[in-house]
Amino acid sequence: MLALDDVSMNFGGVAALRNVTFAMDEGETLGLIGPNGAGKTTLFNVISGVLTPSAGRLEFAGKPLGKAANWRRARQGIGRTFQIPQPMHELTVRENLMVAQRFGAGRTDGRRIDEILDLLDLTAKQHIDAAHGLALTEQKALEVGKALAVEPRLLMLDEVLGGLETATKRAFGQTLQRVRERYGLTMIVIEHDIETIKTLCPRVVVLNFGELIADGTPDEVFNDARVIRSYTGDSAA
Amino acid sequence: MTMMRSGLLLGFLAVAYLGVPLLFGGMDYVMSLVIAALTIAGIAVAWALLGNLGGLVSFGHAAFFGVGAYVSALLVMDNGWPVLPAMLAGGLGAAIASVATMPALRLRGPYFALAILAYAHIFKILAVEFSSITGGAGGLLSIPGFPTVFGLDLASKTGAYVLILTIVLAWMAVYHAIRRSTWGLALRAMHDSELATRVVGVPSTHLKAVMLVVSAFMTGVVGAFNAHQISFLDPEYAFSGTWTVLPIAAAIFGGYRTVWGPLMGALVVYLLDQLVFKEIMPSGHQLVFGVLLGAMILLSPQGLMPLLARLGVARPRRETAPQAAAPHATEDGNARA
Amino acid sequence: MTALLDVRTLRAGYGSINVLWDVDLTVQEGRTTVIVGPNGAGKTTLLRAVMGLVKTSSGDIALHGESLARTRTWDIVDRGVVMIPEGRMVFPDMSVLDNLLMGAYPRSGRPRWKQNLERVFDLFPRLRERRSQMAGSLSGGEAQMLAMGRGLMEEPKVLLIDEPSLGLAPVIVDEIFKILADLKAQGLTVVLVEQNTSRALAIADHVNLMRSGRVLLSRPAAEVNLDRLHDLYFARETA
Amino acid sequence: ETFTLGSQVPLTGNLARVGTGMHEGISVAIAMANKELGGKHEFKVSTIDDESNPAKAVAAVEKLASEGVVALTGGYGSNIIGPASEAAAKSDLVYITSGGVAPELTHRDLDTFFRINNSEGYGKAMLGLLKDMGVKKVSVIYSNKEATDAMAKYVEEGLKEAGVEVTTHEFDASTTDFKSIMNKVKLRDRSDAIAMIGYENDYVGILRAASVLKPEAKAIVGVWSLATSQMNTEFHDLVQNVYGTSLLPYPVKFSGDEAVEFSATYKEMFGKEPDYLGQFGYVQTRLLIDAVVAAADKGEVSGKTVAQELRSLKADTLIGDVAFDENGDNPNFSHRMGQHQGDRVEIVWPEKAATAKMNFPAVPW
Amino acid sequence: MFELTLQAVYSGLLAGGWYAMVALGLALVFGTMRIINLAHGELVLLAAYVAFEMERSFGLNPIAAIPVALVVVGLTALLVYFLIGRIRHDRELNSLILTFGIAIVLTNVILMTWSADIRSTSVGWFMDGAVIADTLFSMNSEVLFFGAGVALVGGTYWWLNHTWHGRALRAVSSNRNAAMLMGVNPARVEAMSFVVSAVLATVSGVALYTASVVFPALGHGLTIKAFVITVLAGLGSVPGVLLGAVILGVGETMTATFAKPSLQELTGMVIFLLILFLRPSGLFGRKVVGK
Ligand SMILES: Nc1ncnc2c1ncn2[C@@H]1O[C@H](COP(=O)(O)OP(=O)(O)OP(=O)(O)O)[C@@H](O)[C@H]1O
Ligand SMILES: Nc1ncnc2c1ncn2[C@@H]1O[C@H](COP(=O)(O)OP(=O)(O)OP(=O)(O)O)[C@@H](O)[C@H]1O
Ligand SMILES: [Mg+2]
Ligand SMILES: [Mg+2]
Repeated sequence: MLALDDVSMNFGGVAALRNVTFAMDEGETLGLIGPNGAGKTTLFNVISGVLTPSAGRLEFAGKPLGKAANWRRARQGIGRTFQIPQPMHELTVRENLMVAQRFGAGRTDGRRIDEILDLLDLTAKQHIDAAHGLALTEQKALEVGKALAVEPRLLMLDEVLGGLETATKRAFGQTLQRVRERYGLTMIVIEHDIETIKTLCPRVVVLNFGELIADGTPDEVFNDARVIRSYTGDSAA
Repeated sequence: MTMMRSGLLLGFLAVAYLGVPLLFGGMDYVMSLVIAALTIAGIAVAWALLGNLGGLVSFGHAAFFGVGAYVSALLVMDNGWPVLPAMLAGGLGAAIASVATMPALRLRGPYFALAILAYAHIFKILAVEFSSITGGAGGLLSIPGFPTVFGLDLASKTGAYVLILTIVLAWMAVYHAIRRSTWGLALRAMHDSELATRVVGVPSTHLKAVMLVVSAFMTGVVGAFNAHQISFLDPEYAFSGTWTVLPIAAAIFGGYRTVWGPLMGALVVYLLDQLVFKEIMPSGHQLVFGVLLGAMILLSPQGLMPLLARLGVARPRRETAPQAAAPHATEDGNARA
Repeated sequence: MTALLDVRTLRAGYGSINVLWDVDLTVQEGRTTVIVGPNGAGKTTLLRAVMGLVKTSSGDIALHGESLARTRTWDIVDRGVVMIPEGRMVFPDMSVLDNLLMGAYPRSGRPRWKQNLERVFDLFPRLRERRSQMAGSLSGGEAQMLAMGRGLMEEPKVLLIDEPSLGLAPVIVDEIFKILADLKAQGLTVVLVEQNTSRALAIADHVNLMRSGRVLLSRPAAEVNLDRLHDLYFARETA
Repeated sequence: ETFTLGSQVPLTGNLARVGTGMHEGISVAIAMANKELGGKHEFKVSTIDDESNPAKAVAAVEKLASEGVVALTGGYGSNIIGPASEAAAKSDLVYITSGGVAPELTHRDLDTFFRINNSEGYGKAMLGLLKDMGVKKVSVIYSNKEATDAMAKYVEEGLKEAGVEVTTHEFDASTTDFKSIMNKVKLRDRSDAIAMIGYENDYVGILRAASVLKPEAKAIVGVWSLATSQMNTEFHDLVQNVYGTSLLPYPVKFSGDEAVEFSATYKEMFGKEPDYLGQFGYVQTRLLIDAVVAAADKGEVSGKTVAQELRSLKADTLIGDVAFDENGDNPNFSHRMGQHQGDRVEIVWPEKAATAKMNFPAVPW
Repeated sequence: MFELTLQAVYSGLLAGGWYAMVALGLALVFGTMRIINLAHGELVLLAAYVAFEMERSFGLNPIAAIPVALVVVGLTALLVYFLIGRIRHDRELNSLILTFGIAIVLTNVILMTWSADIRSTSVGWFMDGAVIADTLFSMNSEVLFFGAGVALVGGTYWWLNHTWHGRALRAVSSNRNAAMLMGVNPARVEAMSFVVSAVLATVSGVALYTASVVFPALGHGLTIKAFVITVLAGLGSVPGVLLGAVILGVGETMTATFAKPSLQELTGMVIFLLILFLRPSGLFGRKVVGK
């Protein structure tokens, strides 16, 4: 489904990604973890075409992504959220989803939008101005909503569960599972909460200083010495 | 559209097409002013389209105005084209010129605004330097006027009025249609959050480019109209900053997020200035004009249309009057990068 | 024991939308007061109202018994009340160092800005590494550290902290809670909004639960039972 | 009978200065005519600021026409005068001006358009002076505005015909620092004379650059707006020995009664010495008034009759003989050249009109 | 050839120093409030006319007139600030119209007060030649105000980057609410930027009066030039302003010297577009990618 080959990204002197290589199959859910500033968001930016990598190749659904513009990638089926929510200004919550669906999926279907709003608990807020008037977590839910409205095949979630209380997080995690099954999605999830990762993702990839340091099942990964040192600290226990 | 709205619209059209010529047709002076105001309105609509939908504030619409004027005038004078098709070609010329300005679409906010201004300057200087085609600084005199169509002499004041009125209304219809489409929605979404819009599949640069071309075309046609109406052209005049500044003032004054705002703004701003202020203060009347602009911004910052709406003359529309909270109220302040 | 900060029947919101409904909150000097509650409950709004960033429509906020009703945000800061907002509230086009120095802008913080800066850099070595990078290009977690570090530069009397652990890696979260415990040990008055309920309760002296713009529960930490709290948390909105 | 003349001039914007100057002359002409006519006829002027905008100028003409003016006097800039005079023709009104020198203006088959000056008149004077000086090499520095551009071309051609070597330097109207140009003149051109074709602010800039760089020229010559009393008082040292077109010396030594009275009235009304703008405005208006009076005496005042009167007139005026050809141009128009000498502006060319010998070679520094 | 180039660069440098002063006044307000003060050129012009009036009425040397001009221009600038502060919606765009209106008012007030005649100082010293090494020519006034310009620009830079107030100024522009949470009173800080901008306008206005001629219609062009430099520089960057101004100044004189003087304006615009297309956020602008 998605393959990265030797991808690097430099910002001036900072190497945010160094020779990252991994691939994932259709329907897989991948957890992406790593310390702050490890390059996770940068990886999303590279995959979704927000940034052009300094080196390396990307392949999606069997075809090289090349230099395809970010909006084209969305149409090809790559949906993503932003860690710092970026609602489309001047539009209501519902209109945000409508635009995403119309341009990303190339169709208009109010029922599916209702469905997404309902899934994300945003129905009550659908006519609210999206740029103002949403609490942080609601903005994150809207981020997920927009990405879903694009009707993607690959969904990339950047800390959408952050800021949720532990139990709520669990509930939202289950929602995501349902979403995935319902729409047959491949997912990459960035998340700092170890429990969530463990329950949600059969496979986990760990970045540290831009380098891929571990790739495996949660059990393997969280017992890896380098991961413990750089990321989980004592709390892994 | 409700019954009342279409009734209002019909009434307006009747007054505009029949009432005004009947009332003022004999008064050349008044008609000249109204024509000039409508010329400003035509540019103002085009500017508002780009500003409101494309999210691009241009400081250089004079560029398109001037190119349209020159293309049309030269086609008629040198190649013997009939005037009306030449005007459309003028619009086309401006649209093509706008393609040259497209690299500027990478820029945002004041950067874009100024880049277009730079183009206007460059076009002007080119018009001076290529004197063999354009007549140089001396310009073109005695440009042929409008023909007679269906028995209406467009070269007469009334004819010219009907022509420019039709142009302006057509542009307003285009503005309205685009704004109501899903394109309009996407275009509005882009303003402060272009990246967010792109990652859901909106080819924002393409959309903006289309808006730029459409806006340039509209402005070019109005420029061509002006050339044949004044029957004179020189670089200083054709690319004058006035063609940028007055329409902006008119559009913002009237409310550039509404379809009617630019037209109302142009009529009020221009006619008030020329008919009233000039009477009161023959030489310093611009001073009053300046005060008026300032006062309007302070008293009814969304423009004239919302003000009228508040007074109950027109009905406000949700999409046209966003209740944007003061920028301070947003969580991230004014720091949208 | 005196109430340092006293919020009485406060109503506040954004424009025509009211968010807080008659909220009462008492903050004792030297204690750590924790506010928990589901998303959209109005926790952030409450902190912002205290700082004068949100208009209040009725009720009152008092510091040392003096009303803050007409006091503007910057004067509130000068009186020693400081809020650490979540990470989006950094100065994106200023360097990390300048961001931190802005933390020392209130007069109380200026004299010892050098020591404080060193302390912050020691707590978050990542920031030292990134000192000349623009804050807007930091990663989410780095920005969160920056917001925290900047707040620590201010030397406040009362510190309001909004979700300090948001988006941080587990090692850093540990670090943050260590810092919070330190602050408490130093006798600083802290109001903490935090979603990590169990860890928040561990350092709390007093717990408030908010839901739908109301305070549903206000108890000393010792009397609060986590399970009972969760029940309230998820209770259907019937009451 | 009371006649109202219309006047459309720029009173604001870039051309405010010249527009105001011309309008002062117009006012003086009206005042003097009313005194002379002694109640038989009464003249008034109705003025509109055209803001240097053709559309507004056209509207101004139309408004004046609707107010019932009998003829128009004014206009500055060929770009404005073109459309404005066409609008006047449509309303059957005579339009007389001294503010537009473009040759095209008098080739439009407009029966009602007249002007008392043209670029040849200025050009001839400048050329004549340069030829008489016997200079071999001239640097022409000119603004890329329409009138200055035309004038520069005329002078360049004339000089080349006379076998004088010419280099030209075209500058943009917004230029304020002329050192680069002057440096080229000094190091590259090494010319005997510098000819400036621009406006007051340009002259000041060029002369300052020259004073700093001190090129080895023998003479500096300009056209309009230069050999004036105002320049002499305000930029006294800067303009010493500089030449410019000027009809009268300063302080004015008027010969005829009319000239003396003009000068006195002008001083009384505006508290300053008249300058060339005032003179031209006065002359064009005076001729117009005479034509209107003549037409009125014959029974009918219309565009046609006033134009007829103007076309048949032959007058000796403050600016020399005026007689219009069938295009409304004044082929007799020829200018004189003055030179700043101390506190005075002396006429130094042509010889028969000279009030003093020219200082040559001489430059301001 | 060599001499020509040298002189062109020198003249351009001097012009650049002055441009920088004019532009920085605009850039400062733009950088702190995201507001383009379209009346800035008129403020510069106003200072020049105050200096003229002082010289005409009291025989004051233009340098000595600076304090008076400062008071007049400073008060006018504060008035502009006060009016901008009254804008409630869409400040970025609406302030354009407001300040444009103010510019019109100022132009006409100047026109009505001092007429359309051209004005310049009659103190000869300013125009006297200052010659360096027999090859570089300039007027005393240019050298003097180049020095003043560099000093003021440098001072402003230091102030912005190394003082609490300067940092607060940048903070307000970067994130207004966050700045308030740091104890900054945004209104005070913004007013201060207007005052500093007025100081720069005053000095550059007096410089203009002593080195060149002034007339009422001049202001608009000044604003445009300053604006071009501001955008060239990148949002509110002081070194960018200086560099942009010098590039513009030298570019103009080089064109005048080696091509056609009438293409000077074109050069400015072409340089401007080139730099923008190569660096879309200006010479010293920084872009932040969304997360
Ligand atoms: N434009 C930029 N210029 C310089 N450095 C940058 C830029 N963008 C990102 N970085 C740096 O690259 C590194 C990786 O950033 P990234 O946002 O990918 O981290 P992350 O893994 O998502 O972290 P977090 O969990 O905190 O969100 C960080 O150290 C960041 O400071
Ligand atoms: N700027 C705003 N304008 C209007 N309404 C707002 C604004 N910010 C928040 N709200 C609304 O106020 C309510 C409370 O928001 P607040 O941010 O205080 O919640 P919170 O308890 O902090 O939630 P979270 O845990 O998600 O941060 C929400 O329903 C939200 O929709
Ligand atoms: Mg991240
Ligand atoms: Mg919150």
